Amino acid sequence: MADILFSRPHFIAFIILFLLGMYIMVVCLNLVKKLIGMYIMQTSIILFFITLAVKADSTIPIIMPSVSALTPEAYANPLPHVLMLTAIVVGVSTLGVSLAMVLALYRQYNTLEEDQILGKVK
Amino acid sequence: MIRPHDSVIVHTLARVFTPIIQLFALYVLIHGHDSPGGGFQAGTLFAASFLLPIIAFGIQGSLAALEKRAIILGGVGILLYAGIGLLPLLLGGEFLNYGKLPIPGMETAALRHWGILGVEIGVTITVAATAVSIYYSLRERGEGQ
Amino acid sequence: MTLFDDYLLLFLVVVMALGAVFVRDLFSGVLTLAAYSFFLALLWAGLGAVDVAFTEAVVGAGLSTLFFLVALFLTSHKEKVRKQAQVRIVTLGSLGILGFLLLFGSVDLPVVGDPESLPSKHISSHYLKNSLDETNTPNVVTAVLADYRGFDTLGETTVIFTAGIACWMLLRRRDDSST
Amino acid sequence: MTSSLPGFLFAIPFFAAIVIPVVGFTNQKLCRPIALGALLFLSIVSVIALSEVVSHGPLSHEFGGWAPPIGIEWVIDGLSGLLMVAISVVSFIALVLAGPLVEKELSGRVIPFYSLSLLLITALGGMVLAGDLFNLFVFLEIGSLASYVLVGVAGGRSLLSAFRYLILGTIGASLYLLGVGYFYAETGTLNMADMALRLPEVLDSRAVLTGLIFIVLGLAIKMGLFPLHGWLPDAYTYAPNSSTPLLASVVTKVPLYAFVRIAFWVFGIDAVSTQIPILVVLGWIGAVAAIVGAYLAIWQENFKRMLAYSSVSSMGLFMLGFSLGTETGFAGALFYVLADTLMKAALFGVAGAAIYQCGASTVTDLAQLRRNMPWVLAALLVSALSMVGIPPTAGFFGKWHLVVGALEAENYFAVVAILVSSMLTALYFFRMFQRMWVEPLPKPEPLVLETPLPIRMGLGILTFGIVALGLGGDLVMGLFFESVIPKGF
Repeated sequence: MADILFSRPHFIAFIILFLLGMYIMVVCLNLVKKLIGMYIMQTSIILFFITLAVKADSTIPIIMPSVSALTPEAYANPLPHVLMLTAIVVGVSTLGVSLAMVLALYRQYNTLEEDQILGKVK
Repeated sequence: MIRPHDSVIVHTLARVFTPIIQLFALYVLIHGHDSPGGGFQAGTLFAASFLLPIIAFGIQGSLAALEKRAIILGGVGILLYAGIGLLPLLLGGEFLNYGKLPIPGMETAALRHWGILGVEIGVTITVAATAVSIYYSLRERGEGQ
Repeated sequence: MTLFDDYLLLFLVVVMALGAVFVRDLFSGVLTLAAYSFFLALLWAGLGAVDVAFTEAVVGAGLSTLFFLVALFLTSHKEKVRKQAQVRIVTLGSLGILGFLLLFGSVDLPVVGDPESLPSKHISSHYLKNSLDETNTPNVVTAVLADYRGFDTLGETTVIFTAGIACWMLLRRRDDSST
Repeated sequence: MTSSLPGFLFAIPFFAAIVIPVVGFTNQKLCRPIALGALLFLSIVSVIALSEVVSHGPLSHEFGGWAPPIGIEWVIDGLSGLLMVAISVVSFIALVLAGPLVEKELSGRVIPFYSLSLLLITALGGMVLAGDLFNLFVFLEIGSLASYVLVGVAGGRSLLSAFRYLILGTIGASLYLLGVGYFYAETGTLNMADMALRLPEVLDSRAVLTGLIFIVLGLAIKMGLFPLHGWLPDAYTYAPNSSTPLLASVVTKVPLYAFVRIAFWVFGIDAVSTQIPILVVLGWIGAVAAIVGAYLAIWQENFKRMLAYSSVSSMGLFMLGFSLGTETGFAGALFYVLADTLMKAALFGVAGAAIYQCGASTVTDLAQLRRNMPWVLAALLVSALSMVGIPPTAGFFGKWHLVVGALEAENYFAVVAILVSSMLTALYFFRMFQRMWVEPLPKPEPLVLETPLPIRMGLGILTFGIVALGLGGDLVMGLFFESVIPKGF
């Protein structure tokens, strides 16, 4: 198992980033820090998908009309790219909404720490 | 608290860069068919070209008028996209089937080509307007504090 | 793109992520996050995903960072220093199980870069073979994005619009324009 | 024409949602008519679609004119048609009911409220009809963003619970997306029907197992299944009363539907009950959730919080029913989903009306209802009896079939779990009634008027629906066995 993993550096990086992001999201009490964790977690999933699209010795998926005999093996898989474009945009939208919530919370409680907000609520 | 910056360098650069960014955004939009890029990237670049003067000079003049209309513009962009999609549906085809757009004298592939450009324009408008609108929302009321 | 470049970029990406998380000052954290995004964009350009790289550079490193910075400008950028963050065993345990699952499932995944793997062959080869004829669009990513899976993109545009409305609802003054 | 019905089911609420902010700026009064009109129209079209499906079989709409594995398709079959009808009708009533509450609670934010509600309904419809796993994710995100904000818009405590909902919900969505990635890596497709053909070959792959676990975990967070329900009680308690009827009735049911669709259609009953026995695990979790949720509800003083825990308990019952592995169990769970949609809309509507009219938020305060609000009281009574499972209400019929299904499966533990959770439910509702009638009214009595007409109408229709669904239960069950339940039990 170990040698399979070491032949996949992307996957190890993905696992590290994913778990790191999720850990920060759950454990950190600072709201903005949580969002930094969220960003890292979302981008790690993009890393996972993009490595699915890689083909050895391939080029970018733009086909010039001059190409006569087209071999799909020569181009990277475009589908995961498309899916991840969507995921990036979804990520930034979620980020925008969550920052709006953070700002609204800050206006009311004047702090970014979750435990202090909880203390002020009660 | 966000205040307009009073440095001459910042002001000049903002003035110079705004049209360049817009030109580049237009290029990215139109060349989305042949090169990397497309609606989302172009929309974000357009948003950047609006946000740069807003950050450098503050919200005043024509930019203030944009403030509340931005989200409407976002709706207009998405209506353009969905309208292009709805037209074939009403004509008995499928939603978003650009091949059935009612433009005479064009073969399906060409219709799809232009359909893609149309929806990319819609995406650009929505992304640019919504990004500006989110920026306005985020800094709203913060200035009064 | 050699494997060495990949290793280097992946290492930098992980370091930047760790830096963004463990820096105390939130401004530094957000700026490190922007650097993280740029390295990701480089990584993706290297892996052949130029469109994703472009989007990551403008949306991830640009727009997200801008939103973060605006939010920090209007709030505070100091994270409260705690002696020891309270970490519960349950959290660590479930993260450990999750990590184990990821490793466990990865063994059967297709090898990276294998042109014969199923995701590379089944439907994606149809896009690569036919998009130029069917849509007159050389950039296959654009063709798939706006035509073959155009409905996803409409949904995605709607996500942004939803976010715009959502921020408006949460933050704007209540007097909107009730003209 | 009929094959374009799914396209219209998308277009109607979607265009209304976009048009509302555009038009609303010139005339704010137009928002509500546009929203209600669109939803009424949507309900009619979805009923037509359901009858079309029942008589002529499933409909598929290929977006962009591309055949399924290449493009995206939306499929209406018995189950999705039925859910679509439930979503559109209940959300129409929920918005009718919300009218006066919105005016009071969210004045000045009427435009975004209606726009977001319609975007939420569009997204729920999209999740129900999508025949493509990634398309489902996109709509999951639209719906989630809309519901986070509908929870958090009241400010204060609700914002914090919305933020936590957002954090957990994003983890759930990311896990779902990751699971889709694993499936894609193993099958090379995203279309559900295509994947169902290709999955049997790779069913013993560990990547598929992992992907399935991630998808189930992600959806379980979204539906508030017991150990992962952390966001739900706070979100439902503090959300503004205008949006809780909509949120509580349909939003958690749709991820549940997505799970059912993936487990029973993409994988197939055989695969999830024997080869990857995930249904067994979920059955146990469901049983525990049903009992623990009801137990926690007993101790709640706040009425909305009590209902929120009762939602946790109901979710356990659904999960238990779907995982029984018998036709009757599946049908009973589905029937109970429909009944619960109506009951939760009615109960949260009552909670909203009580707070709107006399500020009664705790169980004890509800005593004020018995003074001047007979309509609201009647709605509360009927839906509470239905929650407990007293005939002839819909709740009784659903629970009855759940028990019969469990007996058929010879799963006596499940029978005990259903009965215990029903008894606990009876305990907290009867305790509530006892409080309501025993507690003396505050004196001098505050002047309390009957609620505005839209609230009464909405509650009336919901109450009527609960009783009618119970009385016509056999008809609905016949429909289930004919064209809704998956083949192969």
